[in-house]
Amino acid sequence: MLARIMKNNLLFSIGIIVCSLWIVIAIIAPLITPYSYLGQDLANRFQAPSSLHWFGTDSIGRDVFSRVLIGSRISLIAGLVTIILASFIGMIYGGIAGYIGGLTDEIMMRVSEMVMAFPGIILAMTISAALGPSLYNTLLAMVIIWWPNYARVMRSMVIANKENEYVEAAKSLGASHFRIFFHEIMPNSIGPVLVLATLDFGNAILLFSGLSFLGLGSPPPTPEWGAMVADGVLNFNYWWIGTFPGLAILTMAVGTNFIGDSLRDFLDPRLRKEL
Amino acid sequence: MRDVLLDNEDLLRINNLNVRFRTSEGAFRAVRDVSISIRSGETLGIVGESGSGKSVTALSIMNLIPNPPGEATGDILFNGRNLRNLSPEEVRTIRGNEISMIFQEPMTSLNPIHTCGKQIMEPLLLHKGFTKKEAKVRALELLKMVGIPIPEQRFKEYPHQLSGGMRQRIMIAMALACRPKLLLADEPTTALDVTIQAQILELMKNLRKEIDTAIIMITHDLGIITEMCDRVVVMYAGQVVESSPLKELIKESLHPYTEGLLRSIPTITKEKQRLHTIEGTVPSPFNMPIGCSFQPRCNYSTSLCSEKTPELVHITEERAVRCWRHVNEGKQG
Amino acid sequence: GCGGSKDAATKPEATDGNKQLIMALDPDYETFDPGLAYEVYALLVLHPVYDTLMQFEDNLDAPVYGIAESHEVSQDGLSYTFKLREGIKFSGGNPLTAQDVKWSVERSISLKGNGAFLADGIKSIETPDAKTVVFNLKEQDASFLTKLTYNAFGVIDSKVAMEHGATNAADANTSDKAKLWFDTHSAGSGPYVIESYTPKVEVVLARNQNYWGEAPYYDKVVLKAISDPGTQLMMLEKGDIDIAFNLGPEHVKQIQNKAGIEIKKAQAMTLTFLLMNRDPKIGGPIANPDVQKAIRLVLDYQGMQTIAGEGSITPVAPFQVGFLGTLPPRDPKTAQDVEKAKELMKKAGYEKGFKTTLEVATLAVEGMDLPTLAQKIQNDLLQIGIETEIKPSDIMVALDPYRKGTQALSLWYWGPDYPDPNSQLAFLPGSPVGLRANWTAEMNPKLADLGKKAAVEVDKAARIKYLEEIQTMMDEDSAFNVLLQHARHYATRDNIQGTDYIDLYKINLKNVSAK
Amino acid sequence: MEDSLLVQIQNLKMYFQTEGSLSLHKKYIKAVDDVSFELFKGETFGLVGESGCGKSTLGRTILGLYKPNAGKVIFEGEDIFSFNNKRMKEMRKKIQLIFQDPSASLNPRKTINDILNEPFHIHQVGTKIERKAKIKDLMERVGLSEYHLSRYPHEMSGGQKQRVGIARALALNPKLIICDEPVSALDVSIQAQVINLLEDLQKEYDLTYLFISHNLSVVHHICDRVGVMYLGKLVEIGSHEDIYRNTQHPYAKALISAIPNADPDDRRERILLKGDVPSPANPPSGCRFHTRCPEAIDLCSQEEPLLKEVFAGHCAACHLVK
Amino acid sequence: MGLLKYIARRLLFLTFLVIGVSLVVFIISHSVPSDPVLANLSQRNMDNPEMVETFKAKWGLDKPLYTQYFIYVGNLVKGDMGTSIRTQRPVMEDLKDYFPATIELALFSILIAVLFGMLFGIISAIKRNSATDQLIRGISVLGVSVPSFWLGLMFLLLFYVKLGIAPGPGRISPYLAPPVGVTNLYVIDALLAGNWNLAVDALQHLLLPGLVLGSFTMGLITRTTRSSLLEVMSLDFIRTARAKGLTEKMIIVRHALGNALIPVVTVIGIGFGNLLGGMVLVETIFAWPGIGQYAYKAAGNLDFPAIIGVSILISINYVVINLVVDILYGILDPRVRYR
Ligand SMILES: Nc1ncnc2c1ncn2[C@@H]1O[C@H](COP(=O)(O)OP(=O)(O)OP(=O)(O)O)[C@@H](O)[C@H]1O
Ligand SMILES: Nc1ncnc2c1ncn2[C@@H]1O[C@H](COP(=O)(O)OP(=O)(O)OP(=O)(O)O)[C@@H](O)[C@H]1O
Ligand SMILES: [Mg+2]
Ligand SMILES: [Mg+2]
Repeated sequence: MLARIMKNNLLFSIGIIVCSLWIVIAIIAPLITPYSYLGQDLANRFQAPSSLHWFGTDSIGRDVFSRVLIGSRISLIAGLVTIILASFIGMIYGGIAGYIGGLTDEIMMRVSEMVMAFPGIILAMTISAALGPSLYNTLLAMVIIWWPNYARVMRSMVIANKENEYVEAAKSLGASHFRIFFHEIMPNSIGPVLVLATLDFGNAILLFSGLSFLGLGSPPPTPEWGAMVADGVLNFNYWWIGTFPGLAILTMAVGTNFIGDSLRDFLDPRLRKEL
Repeated sequence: MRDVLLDNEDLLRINNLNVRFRTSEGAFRAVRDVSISIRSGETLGIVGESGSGKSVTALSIMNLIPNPPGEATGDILFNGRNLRNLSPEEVRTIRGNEISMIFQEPMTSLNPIHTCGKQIMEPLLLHKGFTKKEAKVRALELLKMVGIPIPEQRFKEYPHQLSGGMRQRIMIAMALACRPKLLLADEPTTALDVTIQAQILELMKNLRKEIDTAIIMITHDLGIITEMCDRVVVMYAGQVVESSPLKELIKESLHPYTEGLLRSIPTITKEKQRLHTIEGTVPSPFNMPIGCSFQPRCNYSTSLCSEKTPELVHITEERAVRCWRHVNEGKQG
Repeated sequence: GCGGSKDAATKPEATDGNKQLIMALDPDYETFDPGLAYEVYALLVLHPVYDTLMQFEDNLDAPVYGIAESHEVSQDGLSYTFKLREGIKFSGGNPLTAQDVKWSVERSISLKGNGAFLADGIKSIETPDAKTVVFNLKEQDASFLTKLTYNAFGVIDSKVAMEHGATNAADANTSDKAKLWFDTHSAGSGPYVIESYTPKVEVVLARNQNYWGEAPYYDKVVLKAISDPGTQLMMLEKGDIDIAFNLGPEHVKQIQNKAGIEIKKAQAMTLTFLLMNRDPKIGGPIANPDVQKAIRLVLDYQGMQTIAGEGSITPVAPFQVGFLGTLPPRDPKTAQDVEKAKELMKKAGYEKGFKTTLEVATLAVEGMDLPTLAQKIQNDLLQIGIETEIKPSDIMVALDPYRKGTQALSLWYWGPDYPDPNSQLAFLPGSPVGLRANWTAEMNPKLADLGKKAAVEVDKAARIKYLEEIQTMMDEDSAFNVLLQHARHYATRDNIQGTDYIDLYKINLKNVSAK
Repeated sequence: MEDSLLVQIQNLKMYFQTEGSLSLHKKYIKAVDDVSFELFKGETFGLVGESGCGKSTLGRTILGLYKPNAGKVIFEGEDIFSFNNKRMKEMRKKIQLIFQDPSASLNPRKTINDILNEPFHIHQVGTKIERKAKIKDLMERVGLSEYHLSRYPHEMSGGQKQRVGIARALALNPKLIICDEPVSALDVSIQAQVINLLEDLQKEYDLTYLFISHNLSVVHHICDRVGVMYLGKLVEIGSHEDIYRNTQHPYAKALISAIPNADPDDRRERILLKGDVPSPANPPSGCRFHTRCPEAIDLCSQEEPLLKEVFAGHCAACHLVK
Repeated sequence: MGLLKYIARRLLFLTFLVIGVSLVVFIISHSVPSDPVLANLSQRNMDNPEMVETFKAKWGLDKPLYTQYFIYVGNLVKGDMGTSIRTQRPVMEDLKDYFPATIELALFSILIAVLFGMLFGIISAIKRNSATDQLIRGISVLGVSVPSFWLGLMFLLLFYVKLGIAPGPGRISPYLAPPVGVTNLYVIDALLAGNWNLAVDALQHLLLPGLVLGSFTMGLITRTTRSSLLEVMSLDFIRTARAKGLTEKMIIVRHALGNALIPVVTVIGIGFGNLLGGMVLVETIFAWPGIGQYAYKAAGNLDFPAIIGVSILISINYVVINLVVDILYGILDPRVRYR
């Protein structure tokens, strides 16, 4: 399937290539970084990109290239963790709401709507200001912001699926609610949620970098891309400090979104024929 | 060609229509060498199982096969012009004007965001150059004609505010707006309840008398065919397997499939007895049997049947069949 | 008005034919109520609006008269009598009287705002006549005249203020309703009045038509709130603004040779220092005086000065160069002694090092990003095995544990409360800042005692002696490690003058004019 | 006849709430409104009527899938709604359901083997080997081969899928099977195969069918007795002969006359009804059919006719029927 | 009828929302380890217990938590959101000052996003699988993938610093005075005042941040318009329209677009909601004196009255936007029934 989609779809191919590249980089980063990502060298601060420092150096003489490479790990992990946790929570929550229905559903959905209405970034900033910035707190905030999306999708899937005749068949055979929920409804509802989750990966990376730009990620000297762009804003005149980490975010997000966009079309049966 | 047509008084003649679809699972021929003709004022029925190519044939006449993935070849002669050689512009002036079509799903075939009135007026404004006022008058007439009570009100309503039967009437009104010479009705009643279906069929019968339109009636319900049609074409796996005047077909069907079909339908007039069945299932379009497509399910099949594909041969002037059993008769006849 | 220019990138001559000064800064002010404001940039705005009895002109050596004409100090040093200048009117037209002075100061005291402590020493205020004000103090105070330069002593038109709900009653901190009015209006006698204030956008000062002195050059002064130094720089280069006030050392480098721009550099009074808690329960290994000394020795001051930019220096103790009695700064080239630091660590029993947290507020001090400096310190401390995890937080959040003394190791900055070395005695053991490191008087009684003596000493030579001794001792044993005394970098268009730096006001807007 | 009584449905009412659960003004769809009839052992009872008249709802309520608003379903002498969970589960073995849409009634993610294993698994019946043998047997009975077991539903044709559905219904040896339009979605040629299969199985296992359909020809073919529903009400019940030859209720008459007939010689007079079926949320007063009834009299709009026995075993609810 | 009832229900939900949101922030505010209120006291006053007490009393911090909350809600009903610890101004006043700037920017960027997004989406759908289509899809993906804070930085560097063709940060050029506040949307106010130059200047200042902020929404709208239009084009009623003999253009304009717009409206709503979140980043870069910056500062300083105020404001906005979207839905789609 992969090969077939790739053959006909330029964007998808680019996406696959870019993403694989980043994943490989993240895995082997410590082996290929020319300098330590923490190594300071005040004598060589603010060096413009050169053959020695491909992406230049920052305000305390660290090699931006090495930091960008190592930074890929944090971004990937942050994206993954957020998506996995948020989709897990969302699936359970939305699943229960959709399955039980009625008043429970109404209340549960209002609550999730409340979470959605709540300005997530402010929540994240408040949490981080109160508890101190750390990767965990930021991820926590991201999960809190994100799960209602999945809850909504899961709920609508469950509601659609619980009307299915095979569910009624199981009921008429005397299956318990547990069995109906986990054996009949869940497996058939999970697909779109998982698809959404995969497609959301780029967005999670974007949000994470946005938060870390605001100083909410792990504390320095962790090489987070968002924080590095913030560093670039601080040192406005040395364009390379902010430009390269920003490009890194961009390429990773573009890569996953190219894949996501093409997959979305592919998975949508109405649009499938065009691929 | 033209001379032939004039001779035959045919309104529409389809010659060797083939439609290929390219899908992700591969390419296949949905319609294979179909030739059909219909005279003015005549009602022709097309029966066949699901997927046998009935709708695709009808859509080909309208030049509405999505391309890609579809790809049609063959001639479709309407009133002496080959529709397949016309420019898209010319085809458009015929569509909805001289030939119009009613679809199976009245629920989805109307645009949900426009009022019924607006949708009926549309072909009038387009083809007949009516002013809005004239078109409205005509649309109200049409609504009355298809038996819609309080047409003034329905005119303003949206499709979702109407019942299925009502919507199908709107579709019919729309199709008849420009007094077409040919009406294609693709399973116009399948989605409807029995009593509503009866209303619609009655309506169509009356309209046929009134406006003298040739109708191609597509269905898989032989009951409807018997009630409505003068002539029948039976399709199986993309091919025409039998073509005959209704009465003769009912009396004696030539193709084994037609025969099986007729016998496997329970009717309330028949005595309660075990139903005749055609064993097996319709072949997948990707995996057509060699030779006659019906041969794996046929009780009369011989080795010849699984080797060579039979041609559609005329047994009499009016009757044709695609079966080795009748090939010789046909050749003689 | 219908001014403006089609070309947004070049500043037009003047809007409405008026002379206008535009200054960009990263402001911290939240109010322009002279009784409440006590922020770094408060006086930048309030000094040209509210006259004070005393003021500074070019340097912080000694205050000069503002609206006071003369003053007398009683023999016991507890009573200060000021004569006011003749003919001073408020912007609203009312004459300024001694009563207004008394009312204004009393209001500041009653409002209990952040700056009110400057008036703590005042016992009573008397107004024998309309032009005479007498301040009776509780005890002698060598810095009283200096304190009078602050806006807490700014003279408000009491009639106008009372019309808008202001009061000098003892319960003013709840009954005074004028704060909001003062944010967008003014009732002073200075050369400018506050024309408008849009928080986070701009403050506009307009010429006071009733000003008693020489009229200022500009009709309008617009202070634009632009927090990003990079943006300030861009706008200065484009000529959109006249003064870019919050440039970091790095930004200045970028415009070194640009035409039309004048780079300004001055010694600021701001210190950056490391707090090392003396309480073992909080500080752990950090509390060990030997470890603290080792830290002092292992840091690379030269590197830090590079980061802080040209002109920054490292005093040996929390006393700014420029104040009376301050010792010469460290020589950054020789100050670092890693071997000795290692020995000290060994002596303290932490040869292998330890782990701790380095707390830092996320802000820039004189254009230098504190977290960046924290990373430098983190790097240096590794040399003696101290592994630190940086914990950044917003200043308002960080202040609380800092003041409660619950931070083990933290990076802070300090600006003097008023321009006098006495303000720095807070760093001594047992004093407010000292206590934030849980450095109690008992831990170094001699030092604490010296501090007390220095505070009340009026004789200049004796004062210098005490201060020098304090600094020498603090170089040996201190819970603080002063890292930097910053330089202030800013830039102006080169067609204006009178923009010299003075730490109290930043720029004395009264004096700015076109060349 | 009494001893062969299997199910007795008494005054069953099933209303669906339509307004949101938080709303104060509750609105109902009276999907099944006061329906009573009996099912006898070994018979096939046909239920016909137009779309939305409550056929499926009635079937599902009898199965105990819905909790009715009123009425009883007495199965082998006991009201199933008085059962506790455990007994209900036991009872489930005895009544089974076959659905209209063979694709929708099979979980697309399970193999045929999984699907057929499910009833045994739920009720903890038999060992692994016994189950395997039983499944093999079932497959044979419905005319499928063992190699189909490892397939997924989407890999099978409609007729085959419907056979799987039937096999699943048979797994626990039920007494009653509710067939909800089991052949409507099938092609004509396949429809006959399934009907024959259902007939064969009935003979073999002594099954009782409640056969729901809107295809009157099929009902005529397969059913012993027929009930005609209109808007949640049962308007006529009788043996299949009587219903088709001696129709009493005007609605039933119209329904039967409306069937398109493939026999060109049999041209009966067609009774055409006006208008559409009214909404069950807001049914007409009196006789629910009076708005479309060609024979309606004044009384019809005022008073609701009760189901009256016209002659032995044949009831109709119409004021005009004597 | 149904619509009014629906609106009433949503407004009822709004009350719950306000209570919920304020409660959440309230609880967080009292579970944080540090005391932000005291941090606002001067260094000297900190050491004076009497001052601390007076201060606490002034802010009502001496009362138990639930009392504080009830007082808060009580005041809220009267339109009083308390006083910001940081700015010492009534939060309501602060919001009145900051919010219009945000709204102006948000409206502008949504305008850009909708205009271009729909245009691109339609072109892309019509020419699907062509090079144009691939290009537009690429751009739209780029739009949703580009980090706004970075794009803002790059735009400023390029268009303002290097090329000098765009104005710098802020709402208007520094030498111009803001217009007299009627709506506090500068462009509109300037136009109302007849000050054409000022309006142009304000509009120019909106351009870069508007583009940066709108890029995500634009990408989203392009993508949705495209797929929605493609989907609609495959529906039955389009076939009906073809069968009527309409030209392809007529079909798209009269039959497909109206239907395709329905899901786009939802996306516009989502986009608008996102905008308010993304504001924080963009406002920081462009020195835009809006609610985002205010919120950023408030959150950083744990200025809880302000945080609650902003949160309530943004939540209400979210609900109102959704309500508008739902009503629009009803206008676009006659099938919609409100429940
Ligand atoms: N757009 C299309 N793309 C691919 N395959 C198509 C398309 N339209 C129809 N087909 C295929 O062509 C074959 C004939 O379809 P057609 O719709 O004509 O059948 P039919 O006889 O009308 O059946 P039914 O009674 O179910 O309407 C089927 O196999 C169908 O899957
Ligand atoms: N779960 C439900 N909730 C609400 N209303 C329902 C529900 N199930 C059915 N209904 C309504 O009850 C009425 C009867 O539905 P039912 O499915 O029983 O009709 P039916 O006779 O089986 O129709 P069909 O021939 O279309 O299957 C319909 O109006 C339907 O809309
Ligand atoms: Mg068809
Ligand atoms: Mg049903």
